[in-house]
Amino acid sequence: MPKHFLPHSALQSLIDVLAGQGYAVIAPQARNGSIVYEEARQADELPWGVSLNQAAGSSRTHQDGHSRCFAWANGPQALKPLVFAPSEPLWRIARTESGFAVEVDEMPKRPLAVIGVRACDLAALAIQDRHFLGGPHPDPHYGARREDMLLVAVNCTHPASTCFCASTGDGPEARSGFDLALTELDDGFIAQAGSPAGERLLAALPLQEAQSEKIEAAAAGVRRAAESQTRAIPGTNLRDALMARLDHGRWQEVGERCLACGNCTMVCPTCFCHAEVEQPGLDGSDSLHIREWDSCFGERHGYIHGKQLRPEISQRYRQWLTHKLASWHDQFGRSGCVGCGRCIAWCPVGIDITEEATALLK
Amino acid sequence: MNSPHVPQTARIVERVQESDDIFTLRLRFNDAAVQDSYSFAPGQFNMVYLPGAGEVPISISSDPEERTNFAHTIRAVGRITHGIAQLKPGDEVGLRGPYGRGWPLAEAEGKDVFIVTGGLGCAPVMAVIHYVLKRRERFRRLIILQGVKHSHDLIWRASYERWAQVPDTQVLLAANSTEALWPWHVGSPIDLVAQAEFEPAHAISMICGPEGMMVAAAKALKARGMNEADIHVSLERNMQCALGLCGHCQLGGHFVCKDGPVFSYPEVKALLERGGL
Amino acid sequence: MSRPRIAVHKFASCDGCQLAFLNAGESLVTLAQRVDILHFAEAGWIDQFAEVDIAFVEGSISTEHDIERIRAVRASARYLVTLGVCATAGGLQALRNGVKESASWVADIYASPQYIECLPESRPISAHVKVDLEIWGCPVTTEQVLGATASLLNGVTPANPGEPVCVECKRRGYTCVAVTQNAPCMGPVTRTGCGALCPGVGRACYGCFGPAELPNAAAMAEHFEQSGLSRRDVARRFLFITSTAQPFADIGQRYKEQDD
Amino acid sequence: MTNRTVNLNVPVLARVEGEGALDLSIVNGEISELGLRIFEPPRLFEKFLEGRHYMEVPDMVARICGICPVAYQMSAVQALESILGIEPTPWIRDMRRLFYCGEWIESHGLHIHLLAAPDFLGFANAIDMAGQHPDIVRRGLRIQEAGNAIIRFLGGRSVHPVGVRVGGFWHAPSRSAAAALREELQALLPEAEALVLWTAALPLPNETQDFECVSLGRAGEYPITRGRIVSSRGLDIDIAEFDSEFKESHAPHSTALHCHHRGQDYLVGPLARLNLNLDLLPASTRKLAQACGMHFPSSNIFHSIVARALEIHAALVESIRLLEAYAPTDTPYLEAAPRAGVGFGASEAPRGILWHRYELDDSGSIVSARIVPPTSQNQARIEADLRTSLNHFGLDQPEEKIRHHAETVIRNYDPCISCATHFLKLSIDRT
Ligand SMILES: Cc1cc2nc3c(=O)[nH]c(=O)nc-3n(C[C@H](O)[C@H](O)[C@H](O)COP(=O)(O)OP(=O)(O)OC[C@H]3O[C@@H](n4cnc5c(N)ncnc54)[C@H](O)[C@@H]3O)c2cc1C
Ligand code: SF4
Ligand code: SF4
Ligand code: SF4
Repeated sequence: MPKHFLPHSALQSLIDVLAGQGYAVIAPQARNGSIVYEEARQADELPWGVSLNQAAGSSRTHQDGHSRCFAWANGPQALKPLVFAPSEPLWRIARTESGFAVEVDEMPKRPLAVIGVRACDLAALAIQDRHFLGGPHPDPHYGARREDMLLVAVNCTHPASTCFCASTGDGPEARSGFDLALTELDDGFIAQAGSPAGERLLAALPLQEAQSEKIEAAAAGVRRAAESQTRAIPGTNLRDALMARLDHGRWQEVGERCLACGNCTMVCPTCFCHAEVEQPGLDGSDSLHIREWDSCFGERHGYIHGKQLRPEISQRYRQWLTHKLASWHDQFGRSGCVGCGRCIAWCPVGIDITEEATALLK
Repeated sequence: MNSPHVPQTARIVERVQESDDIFTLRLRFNDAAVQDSYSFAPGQFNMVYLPGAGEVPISISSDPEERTNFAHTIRAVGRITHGIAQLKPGDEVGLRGPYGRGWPLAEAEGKDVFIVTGGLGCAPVMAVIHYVLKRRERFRRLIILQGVKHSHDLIWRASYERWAQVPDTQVLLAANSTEALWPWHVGSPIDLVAQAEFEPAHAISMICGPEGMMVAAAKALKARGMNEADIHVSLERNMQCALGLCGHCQLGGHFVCKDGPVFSYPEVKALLERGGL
Repeated sequence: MSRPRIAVHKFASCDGCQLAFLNAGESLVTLAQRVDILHFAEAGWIDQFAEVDIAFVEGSISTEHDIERIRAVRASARYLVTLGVCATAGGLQALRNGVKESASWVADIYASPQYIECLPESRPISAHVKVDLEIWGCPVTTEQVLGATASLLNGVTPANPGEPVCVECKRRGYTCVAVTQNAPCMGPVTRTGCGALCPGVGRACYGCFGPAELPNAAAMAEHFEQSGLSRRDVARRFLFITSTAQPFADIGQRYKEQDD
Repeated sequence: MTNRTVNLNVPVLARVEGEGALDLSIVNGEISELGLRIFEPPRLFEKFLEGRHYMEVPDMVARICGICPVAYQMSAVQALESILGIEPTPWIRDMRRLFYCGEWIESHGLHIHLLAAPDFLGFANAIDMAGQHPDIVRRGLRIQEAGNAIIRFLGGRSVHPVGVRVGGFWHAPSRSAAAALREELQALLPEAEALVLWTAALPLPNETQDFECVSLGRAGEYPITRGRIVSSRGLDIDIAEFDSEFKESHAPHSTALHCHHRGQDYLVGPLARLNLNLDLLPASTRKLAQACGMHFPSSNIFHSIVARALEIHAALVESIRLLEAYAPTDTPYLEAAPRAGVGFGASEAPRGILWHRYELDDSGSIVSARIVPPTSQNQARIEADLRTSLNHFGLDQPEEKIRHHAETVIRNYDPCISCATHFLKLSIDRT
């Protein structure tokens, strides 16, 4: 694919062109000390000059005044809430003379274009696509949101200390699943299309020719990003190793530190668990059936009548880790971890999946 | 329109109180086209929806060839099943299904069929019993082993007594504690495996009940010489969607709702025998 | 079927949980159309010990007279629901429990303490009678109370989730104050119900909905200490709105004693 | 007739916030004993505040009263900030006023419709009233909800709001949230006008009495969050001097602390505020006050309900004004290092002056706390009113009517028993 140069000053054109094509444009923004993905109309809403420091259990943004707007790794969420809604109605019922009728709300059609998708999130999206759409009963809600989504990837040049995508093989460079991929330099981006929609987009933008030094500088940035990662998951397939260590003492030990708060599962871009909840109307004439994100650290997950299958925090942590790194291979032919490091940064007590996995293999 | 994601309304045509807390509902979809096209295999289940309360997975207990209606046998245990227990004929529920992989009936043809159930584990195999009895010639011996905690938990007593009269059929019943005049075994149903007359090498077993009991039964059957791969168990896990999406029913890499609930024993043995998963 | 009968009772409290009904707007009118309200003093119905299907109880037990009254309320109610932390765990006023000097407090405030009848401890309803459903929260929300009422009117026990605030915090897309500000957020060990209000306004949860289903209070306390709180401050995090609820009570006491 | 012996026992008074009782003895056609009995167990807040950090105070004192938590928070932060040397920014001051307007609208709306109005129209409760006057009750519930929405805007929830901190607010709401709220309130303004006219047309008893009105004042604005303490008899003091003019005493018949001004009962609350601060009402509210046909200042205590309706209107007008000018800020709160000292806070709770005094040590822990809620200030006034107005009403009236009238009188003050941490029971004993 040919490469082009998109100067920073042309980012607004990208937003405008996308908006002109009928997309709601979602882009990263600095908010409340973090990076969130929200609708943006102006290029200056992006986190220009913002840096991000992440460590286990800690995340801080700084305004460093540099000239880039993607000089950070990732915030707590990116694509997941946009396709797999944190909470949404599945159906509602209305009582009738003879019983009741079930009604399903029409899914609003709102094509999204997301600017700034990281390689790890693309890899996670591919897994979620497979989970929600690849089975015999594809999920209509996920499907409707996913259908008209346009993805502008940004190759990672500033990984956080929590990142380890290089070791899972999912980043820092976006290799597939995007329409357009950008690599940021101090004055703009090297841009490359990944789909016909991306090509059309490029054609509508005020591009410059990409000089070879710039192309090389961009590639070097991504290379450095990979090299600078200090964390790593010990091996790409831990299925057998972990399943052979279900009685390892480390489970107990991590169970004493873990709060069972579920944050790791909420921020994990591949976690897909959800629960269904009924909200009955007061006058008895109607009721709403919703689904919402749920966590294997919660009570509903291992509950069957009269019994909690996983009453201990250590068992819940084990469920999470063995699903993510072991049984995921049975389900999806790969690990459930894409190396984004979110579960490390956003765990209030800084429990580190790479450290736990390493300890378990001992 | 019959979406697997949204319940269809169905009407209760008959309600039978089986015991203090167990009842059977005969149901028919309101939409005739849905009812006509509805078919299931023994061992499959529906999501039964009590409007205003929520859904629960319930096995289909009737004969799959009955086309005008189908049945659920339910024990009232918690919030939703207690609510369903209050329904009367004429009331409506919502239903989605059928879901899951049922019992390996094709594989069972020409073999001794050994059914082991504990408590209300009998519900999901009831369809199998009906199926086998109707096609008696296709199967060899039928052994029905049912254990209950207390003798008054035993439902379908008359049926068991009737089945005991059918040729080549053996009914073994056990209760851990009993009232006076319990003519059958007092103790664990596992004790009765030894009394079963069957040919372990040419048999298939279908087990449904509490996990500990299923593990014990599988061990006893193996001890009698059965091949592990011929032992099948039906598992229970929390289920929210029944479509393999919500993640609650996972056991290792399996989604119990779509890969099961019926598994051959070797598929789940390691996970089942250790618990806490 | 006759209309369900309900009652709302008040014991020692701030009245805030009853407001879940009184602030319900249109739903209050709907409720009144669906049920017979027999006792709800603040709203104008008085028939304290009428037989009812559901009795909602706000407030904690803190006098001998309260004990008699709650027993009578229990005897006349088929289903008893506690509304909020006072009724469920003794409330903020339970901060006097176990404090040696608390007996003299009455004298410090009132000139004629002999007129004040008051037990040494503020206790939850469940310390005296059987409770069928406990709704946590200080205060409970209209959604919780009307949701539970709607379920009961449907003949179904209300679902009463005990998941931690964090899960709801993340569903709502709030930025974690613990991770971004090192704030001593109680969210990981506190049950949801409020909608993660505090992180939603950028502050740490202070635990007003009581302990979550499987709270690791020990690890939470240790984490607070490691992130810079004194032992006394850690104790105060746990001994606050729901100071008698376990395991907050034990952890709080442990840190308090070690501080002294 | 005069020797009639009657025993009336009303264990729980309806439609007051909290529960309480009244003891009334009528001997030979004269009231021999009258006591508003409040025996809700004391919750001892002032004591458990001791030793807590000042940052915990807003969350603790809110829980004294679910109906006016904002008032408790606002008096407390004022007192604490005065110790810490924090001078609120204009943004913070404006938002506090807005926040407080929400509580007035909510509390007054609730009182008018759910508690007081049924008395004047002969209903047992608002739901019965809704049967015949559905639009009136629904309008009331909408107004109440608008108040709650304002509190939620800044506080997250309307009961025990979480948005407040010493130094300001935890966060600044977005511009779009402000715009949406403003629109909602704007739409309600005509309803608030109609409410004033409706209350003014109620068949209110004519009961003129002579009493001292006390409120905050002299802050250049209709008193809500701050001011000096002024009265209709010329009092004009700093809030720090409260103690030298007002004395709390413990009435034997109740757990309440009664408050007197130089040995006399006095009135706080909407009517007192309105009587003393008419010229500070927004122009449109003042016009409405004239148009409704009442004459303020008024010494008919039953005009309180009209005063409440007028204050709802004024608070709506104020809220709309503040929201129109709203812009988010980067500094929704100010911080200061803890230091030792004594501070006072007083604000106008929906029911009247709520006075706080705190002493801090240099680590920021509370050394002592004192709280004087409006209900205990009004309690002596309520008893005095009852004596007079029941006599006017006629002590030979049937018991049922006396009781109803007594309750109407009490409810008219909107006493809040939870604030007074007390309980009210009525027993009439006629020998
Ligand atoms: C494949 C399958 C087939 C089943 N077949 C039958 C049957 O034929 N007859 C019968 O009586 N019961 C059957 N069950 C069990 C039945 O689903 C539970 O008894 C029922 O869900 C309890 O719901 P509750 O609300 O009454 O109980 P509660 O204890 O109040 O449970 C609350 C919620 O937890 C979930 N839950 C609780 N127990 C289970 C469970 N065992 N399995 C899945 N989710 C659960 C449900 O969402 C339930 O609403 C089956 C379960 C499975 C998984
Ligand atoms: S690992 Fe961390 S984020 Fe996950 S549940 Fe445990 S404490 Fe929470
Ligand atoms: S802010 Fe608090 S509640 Fe929210 S995720 Fe962080 S720790 Fe949990
Ligand atoms: S203290 Fe916690 S539980 Fe209470 S409102 Fe705040 S976030 Fe919710």
